[in-house]
Amino acid sequence: ACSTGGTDNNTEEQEQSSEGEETTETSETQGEKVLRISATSDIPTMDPIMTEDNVSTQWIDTVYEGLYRQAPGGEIVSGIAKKEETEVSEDGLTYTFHLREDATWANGDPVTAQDFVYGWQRAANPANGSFYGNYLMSGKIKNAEQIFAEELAPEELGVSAPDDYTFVVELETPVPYFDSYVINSNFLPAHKEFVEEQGDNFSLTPDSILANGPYKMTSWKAEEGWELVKNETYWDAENVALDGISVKVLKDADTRLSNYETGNIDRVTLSGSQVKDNQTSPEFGSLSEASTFYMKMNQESAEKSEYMQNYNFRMALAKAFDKQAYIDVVYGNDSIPANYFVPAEFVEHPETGEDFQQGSDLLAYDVEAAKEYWTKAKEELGFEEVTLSFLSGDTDVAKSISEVMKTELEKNLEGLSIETVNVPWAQQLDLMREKNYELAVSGWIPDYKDAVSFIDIFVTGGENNDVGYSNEEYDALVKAAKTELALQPAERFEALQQAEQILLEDAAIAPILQRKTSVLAKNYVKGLDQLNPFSNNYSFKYADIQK
Amino acid sequence: MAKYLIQRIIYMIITLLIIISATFFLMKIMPGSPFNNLGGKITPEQQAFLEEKYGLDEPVPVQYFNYITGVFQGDFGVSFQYENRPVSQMILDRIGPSAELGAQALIIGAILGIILGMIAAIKHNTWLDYSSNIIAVIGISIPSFVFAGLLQYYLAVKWQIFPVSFWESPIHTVLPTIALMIFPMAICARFMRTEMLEVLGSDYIELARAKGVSNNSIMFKHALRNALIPVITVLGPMTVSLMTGTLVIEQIFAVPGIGEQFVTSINTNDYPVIMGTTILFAVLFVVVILIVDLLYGLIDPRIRITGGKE
Amino acid sequence: MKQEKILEVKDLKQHFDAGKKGVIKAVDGISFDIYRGETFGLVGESGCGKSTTGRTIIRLYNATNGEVIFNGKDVHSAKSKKDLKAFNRQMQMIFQDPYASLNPRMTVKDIIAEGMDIHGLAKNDQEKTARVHELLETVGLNKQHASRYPHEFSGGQRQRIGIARALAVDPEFIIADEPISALDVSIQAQVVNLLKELQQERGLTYLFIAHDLSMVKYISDRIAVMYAGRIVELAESDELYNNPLHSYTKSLLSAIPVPDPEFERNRERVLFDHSSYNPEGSELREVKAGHWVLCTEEEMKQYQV
Amino acid sequence: MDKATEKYSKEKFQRVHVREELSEELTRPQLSFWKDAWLRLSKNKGAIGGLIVILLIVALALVGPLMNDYKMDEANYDAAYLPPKVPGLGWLGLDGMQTYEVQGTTVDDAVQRGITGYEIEEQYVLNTEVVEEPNESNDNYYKVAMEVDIYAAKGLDDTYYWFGTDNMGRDLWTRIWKGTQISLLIGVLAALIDMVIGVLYGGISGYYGGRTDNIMQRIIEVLSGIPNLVIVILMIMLLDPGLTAIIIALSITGWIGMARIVRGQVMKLKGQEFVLAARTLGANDKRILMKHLIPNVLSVIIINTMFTIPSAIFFESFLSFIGLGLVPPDASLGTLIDTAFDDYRVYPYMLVFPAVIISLLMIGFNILADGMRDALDPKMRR
Amino acid sequence: MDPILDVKNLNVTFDTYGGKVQAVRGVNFSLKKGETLAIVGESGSGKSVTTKALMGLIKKPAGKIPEGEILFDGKDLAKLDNKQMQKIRGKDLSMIFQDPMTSLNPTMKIGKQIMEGLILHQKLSKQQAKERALELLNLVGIPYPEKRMNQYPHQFSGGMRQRVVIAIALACNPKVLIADEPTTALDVTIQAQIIELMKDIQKKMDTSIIFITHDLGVVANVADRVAVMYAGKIVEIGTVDDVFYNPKHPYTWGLLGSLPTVDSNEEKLMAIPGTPPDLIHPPKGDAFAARNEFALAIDFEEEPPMFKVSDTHSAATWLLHENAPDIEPPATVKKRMAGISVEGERQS
Ligand SMILES: Nc1ncnc2c1ncn2[C@@H]1O[C@H](COP(=O)(O)OP(=O)(O)OP(=O)(O)O)[C@@H](O)[C@H]1O
Ligand SMILES: Nc1ncnc2c1ncn2[C@@H]1O[C@H](COP(=O)(O)OP(=O)(O)OP(=O)(O)O)[C@@H](O)[C@H]1O
Ligand SMILES: [Mg+2]
Ligand SMILES: [Mg+2]
Repeated sequence: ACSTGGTDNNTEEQEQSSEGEETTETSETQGEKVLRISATSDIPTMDPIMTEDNVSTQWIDTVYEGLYRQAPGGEIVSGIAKKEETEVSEDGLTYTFHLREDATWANGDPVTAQDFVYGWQRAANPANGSFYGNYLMSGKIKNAEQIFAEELAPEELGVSAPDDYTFVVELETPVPYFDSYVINSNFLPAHKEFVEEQGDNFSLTPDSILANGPYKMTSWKAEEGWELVKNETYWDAENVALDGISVKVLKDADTRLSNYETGNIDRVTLSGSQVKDNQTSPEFGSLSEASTFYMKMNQESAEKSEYMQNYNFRMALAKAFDKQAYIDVVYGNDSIPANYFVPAEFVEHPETGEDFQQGSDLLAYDVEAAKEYWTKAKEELGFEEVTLSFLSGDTDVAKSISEVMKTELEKNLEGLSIETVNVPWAQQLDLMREKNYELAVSGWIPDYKDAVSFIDIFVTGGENNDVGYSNEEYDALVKAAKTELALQPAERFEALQQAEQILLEDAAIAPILQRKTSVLAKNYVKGLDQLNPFSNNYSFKYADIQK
Repeated sequence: MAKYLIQRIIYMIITLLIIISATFFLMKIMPGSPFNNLGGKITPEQQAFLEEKYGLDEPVPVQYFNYITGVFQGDFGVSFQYENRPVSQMILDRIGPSAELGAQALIIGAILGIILGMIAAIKHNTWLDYSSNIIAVIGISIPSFVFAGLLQYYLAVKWQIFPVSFWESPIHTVLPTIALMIFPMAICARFMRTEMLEVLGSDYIELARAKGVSNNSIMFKHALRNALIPVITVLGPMTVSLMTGTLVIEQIFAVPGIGEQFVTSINTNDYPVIMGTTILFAVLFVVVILIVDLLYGLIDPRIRITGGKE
Repeated sequence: MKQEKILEVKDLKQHFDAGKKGVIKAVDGISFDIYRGETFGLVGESGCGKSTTGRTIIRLYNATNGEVIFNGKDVHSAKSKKDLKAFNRQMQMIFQDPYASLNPRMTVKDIIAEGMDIHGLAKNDQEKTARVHELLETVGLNKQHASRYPHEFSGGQRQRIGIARALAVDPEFIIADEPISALDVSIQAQVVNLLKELQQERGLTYLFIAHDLSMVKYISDRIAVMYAGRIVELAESDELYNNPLHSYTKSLLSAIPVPDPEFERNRERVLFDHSSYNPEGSELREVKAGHWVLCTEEEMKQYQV
Repeated sequence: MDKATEKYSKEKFQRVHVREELSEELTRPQLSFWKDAWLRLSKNKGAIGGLIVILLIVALALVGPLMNDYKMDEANYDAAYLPPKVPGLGWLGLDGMQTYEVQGTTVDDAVQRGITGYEIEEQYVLNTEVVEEPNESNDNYYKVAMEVDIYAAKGLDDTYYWFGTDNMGRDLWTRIWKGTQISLLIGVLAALIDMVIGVLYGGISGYYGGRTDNIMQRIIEVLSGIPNLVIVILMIMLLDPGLTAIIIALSITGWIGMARIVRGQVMKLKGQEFVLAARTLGANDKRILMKHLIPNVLSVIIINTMFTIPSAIFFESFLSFIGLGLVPPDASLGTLIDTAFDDYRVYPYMLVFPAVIISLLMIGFNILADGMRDALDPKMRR
Repeated sequence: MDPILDVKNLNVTFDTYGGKVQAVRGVNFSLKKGETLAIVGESGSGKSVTTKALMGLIKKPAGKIPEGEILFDGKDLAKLDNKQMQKIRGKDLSMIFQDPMTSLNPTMKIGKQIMEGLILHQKLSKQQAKERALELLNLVGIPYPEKRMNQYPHQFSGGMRQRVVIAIALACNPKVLIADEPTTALDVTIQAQIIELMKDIQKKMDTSIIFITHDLGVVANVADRVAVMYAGKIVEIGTVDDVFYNPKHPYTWGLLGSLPTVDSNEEKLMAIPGTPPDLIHPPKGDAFAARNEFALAIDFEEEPPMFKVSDTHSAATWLLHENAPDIEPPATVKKRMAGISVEGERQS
């Protein structure tokens, strides 16, 4: 899951999905190490190829293991495949993975390369309707695009198993971030016999899930919660510290906190207003995310495109609101005001190890400058007053976003009135996709660990480019990064940095912040003090309880 | 009687058909695609794929026909949101806690409300009347989320008398029941008070007094049953809304009930679930109305089940 | 009789559909004539169909069957609005319950003037007010009362307001449906006197419905006795009183309490066996001149003996 | 007895003529229905109390926002989360002092955490008090309540926010009274629409009866069979969100109760003799409905409306809870309570004021309505 | 014979929005064993309130008995509290209300409503109470009592309901039966039946009856003595013959005169003009003065005391004072006074 639309419904759920709690009965009586956490919603699906959301991704990662997995903080480590033995062809188009031989499914069967072939083919089979499979594979894995277009059979997918423990992937184009790319649930192996035996019931109940990862699901009550226990047949079971994880679905933020306070759960994610109350607690923690939020100024809106296409107009808007105030009101925590797009501490220069994000104050909050731009824009466009609509969701967070933005922009830009439009999430997505809005706030969470996951959005005509931004130079840089520079990491990296610079100079978007997640955790909870930058938020394999 | 029942049931079915149709077509004109929760990454082909999968590619009348025939066979389709879960199963799974909670709250609330209302009526225009009235009004004036939140904070977090949330044992049901009970209690108290005052002023109560019947017998043997008749009218529809769950309370106390699911389905445009739940509500509604009418006949001998009251 | 018929009722039937209980034959084929200027009394026990008869005549209900010929025109076939309006002016009604028959939210003036408003009988407000005052005086009330509301009046006063309302459109024929039953004894006389006076002054014709036979006898020229939707006996009042023929009439007369202790000490009630009543084959036959009884051919002979 | 009467002189036993009009005179002063009802109402202490409360709140809602210089949407982030402070009312607790509860391994640690966490200088901490010693259930931390002169700490010594400020530093006094305005407006408008639709619908249905009534009742049945939430959400989706949508949503099914009541009353009334009298006079349906029936249902209508207003206000606050309410920065009492509820543990004042006002309003309206029912009830008249 | 019930200077007031209603203003009468006292008077004259006061059914706190005694069995009922009254009500004193349609509990079976008092006062077992109830239903002439016991009031006709109400009132063989307009809502024929029934039962049980009615015809039939009430006072009281054949109070004249006699066809009836006085502000002097065609000057100043006409007959009117002019009753009344023979012949 990687985009968060106008508001942050998605991301909100993502973090909160992984709060922990232990049920008193199991943990204390037997002295077992059971992590008790909460989730904000039920798991929509446990079928790896059907995941579209963070909750599913999180728990599928906990139950299954693919080629590689994420260690806390996002480091990619060996999974079923031994990472250090992976061979990449010269042209970067063929990957050969060597699988460990001691990995088994929970039923005792070994995990083989054929399982990967089957799993990947399953994801690519259009009859199975995997959205992410299509999104991730098309144009990258050989023949995937044609398979999705039903021009080729799924068996034609560019994956093969020369022997039981060798798995070969052929690509159409080099994918420099392939390591983090294969973390995705769609690239998990699948036990063909089991899957076929379960048929339509596959993954609907704990019994119809066959684990090969650190934990096994033992119970799953719709909308109530689920329980996992350590998978003793997991190849690396000795390094799994917890005996189990118990998750309760708690949709109300106060109820989550109350459960934490009464000791029913061990860890809780805080909502904005709860941060204020708990920031002084010794149990308080703040985790950085690799997600940025920004205001979109739709340059192809039906009525106001003329205004939005004006550079000064956009600059004025981008610099006219107090980012710190926004954070204080909306999140109440120490999220970082951002003048950039690609998050800090997300990717490093392949050679120098320098962070991608060098910072920029081009679009920093500056009322005086904003006013100047505004005056220029007024002259150029010849208006005195203008009304812009501001699209947002209907949740509390979304409402406070529109409230702050309206207040700030109206206060600092004379003659501007903001008309807030608060609609349900689904409708909001529709409106944005149809570019039927003027202003909105969006966030982006990457799909894999590479700056292109961000930069790619705003290429001309890009699928997710819903602000109507277009810049040839920018397009060229992104194209280069994807093609000719694919095998030159340093140059590619710098090209992307350059592209971001252009984006900011053009004020294509108005960055707001890089978000943090605030949590309360009992001090005995270990291994959950970092968020993964993409895919599953937490790697429960490495979590521990040390009382 | 039988004829009356048959006629009523026919009416019920017509009403239901209209409700089902209305909901069905309303869903069709709802803005926002149900498949949009995916973060905007859905392509037209995928959209088409999904539409085919859920039978949305057919002309609306065909969809309508399929849906109606499905409904009569107990098939409400599958959820858009939760992969492959049949709506009927989802509803069945979650109606239990809602019904249990609703029934508890309704019974306790109604009994307390009736008692409160009776006290108010007996002590008409005294401080007891005023205070029971104010309790009732406060009961309806404090938003239930505030009330539930305060209950949870003080009784569960601060004083730790009751569990914070979840639906596991009888003790877990205490707080949500209290929170949910307030509204029916308040309504019953208010209705009961008015009705009781009316009944107490009637001739037959005067006659009972003239017989030398004690105040208590007058209250419970003579007045209560008569005053109860109108109260049942309000309790009927309230039963439906209580049994079908209130999202606020279910959410705050983490009760895995139907009301909470309904809101989730609305937020995610999960039309099959919305429709299934709506139909469930509607069925419950007409059935409860029928039961209320039959109950009338039981409580009020003047209303023969053949007749119906003006 | 030489007098002119103002109203002819011919085989009038009024059946109500009472759902599951089937059809209530509230009025089941009655015929009578009323002559201009007379008072025609209609008595009978509660529920026998007296009010229904009155209301059907004035077209509050559409008759199930039969004709009501008023001033030579069939009331129930009149279709045009104009005809109906004209009819509404000529025939009026006074009601039983002095509390229910006046709209509590209207002033006395508005109540009385309503007919004038509907029929446009007053050119302006002044004229209307004057006319209302005049009517109030006619019924023994005064100007000050015009601006008051009904609840401020006693039953007798209210009933007089009701009469004034009926008079406002200058009717020829008034149906008085138990106009005194709900009044105090001491006040009944006020209303009866007023009705009599008005009849003399204006030549009104009354259909006077009541169950109190003594008052009916006092006010009526002819009386019809109703039982179960039918007229069982019809005669001039003295004749009916002194020479009742039908056993129901006898029973009714014998049950009426008379304000005379001596008489009451000696009263003998005649019982009427309701189960024996069977109108099948019976019709209203003239036993004597002007004295009609519901009977079969045979019974008639007995009566005539 | 005879002796006692002897003292009366003969003249007193003259016959006097009693004028007839005199006996018809009405001794009681003229009272219209409404005057009479008002008299009754005014004798009902509770109802008058309710009325006064409502009037007071209405008055404050109108003038309250003008009583200081703050605007309802004027943000001042430096003044966020200030507790109420009224000059001269410090003894009432409206002294601008904020109490924070902080935890730490030692008392000093706790205070230090508070000072850094809330970004205050130490000198403004007036008082600290240990409220909980370390124990099992609180993970062995001290819990310390520290009282802070937050106005001074933020350098706002001479500033007064009577009801405090919210998370954006907006004056709550102004916002709450503005919100009250909007809530009242919602209540009144909803009640009005409700009254119009409900009264007409019920009136027509009850008056014509028969088939018309049957069909109209079925429609009501269907409408009330569809969950309110579905209808409301649909409306909000079809219309632009905000006040209009809320009001329309409120009126979609809100009038059903009114329609039912009016129908019942009209059915009862239409057989009354005064209606028959009007018909014999030749009055048409419209006249009967408008002049005879509806005026007589008026008291029931008013009473029902009195109950509709608070329930509309209440319903709006429910809508804001499920996220369908007003668009910020507009606020109603409901949205204010909703936002305040997120913070009530640290900033209870944000919740208390709107909650008290909404409760007072509800109690006021309900008690007044009860009083009106007594005052307008024809049964209580005779 | 000693009176079984003695009412002395009874006053009843009600606090209302408009002020204090003086519903009963000093009523005195006594009731002997086995006799029937009829109370007549126009609506609002205080008949019902008087009897309710006897039953202890004046609703507090609005209603009060500021003055007066109700002596029954050596006790002053006006001083008893509700608990003590409960023991007397239904047992020694019982009451029949005007409207049979509304005075039975619609949701309780007839049998139960009759048995309730029996179980309460006579401590009968359920079975005994049931037998007694059947007996009572038989007594009041309800056919198939077994079946009827288990029915609800709505399944009874008006006359039958009134019989049930009577059965309830008679259940415990009360010493005094108060009947507040028991037949007003009924048809003449049924009314006659009910009256006959009551007289019958009175004969069997030697009950004393207070019978309230507007209907002078009924009074003539049932009463041994008659009290005429006006504006909260008894203005004339005497045997039935006293009041009908020798009325002394102008209000009684008015009442009698307003009824048509059999040969009064041509004349105007004698109406009492005007409306009854407002009991919140009762007029000074004689309350009837304003409507009295024979009013004397003193009537507007001074309340008349009770003048004794005979041992059994007294009336409260200044016309009986020795200084009063000799005023003849109006012609219609005189005719009625003399008209016994005329009426008697009528039906032959
Ligand atoms: N609108 C109606 N619908 C159904 N039944 C009716 C209707 N009006 C009258 N009835 C029935 O018709 C019968 C005759 O009624 P009606 O009112 O004419 O009697 P009545 O002689 O006037 O009696 P009362 O003396 O009580 O006024 C009764 O059984 C009554 O229940
Ligand atoms: N509960 C009450 N509150 C106030 N006033 C009352 C109450 N009960 C009776 N009254 C008044 O007392 C007066 C006497 O009433 P009462 O019922 O005794 O009259 P009544 O003679 O029985 O008349 P009716 O023949 O109509 O029954 C009336 O003016 C009445 O308004
Ligand atoms: Mg009638
Ligand atoms: Mg009475």
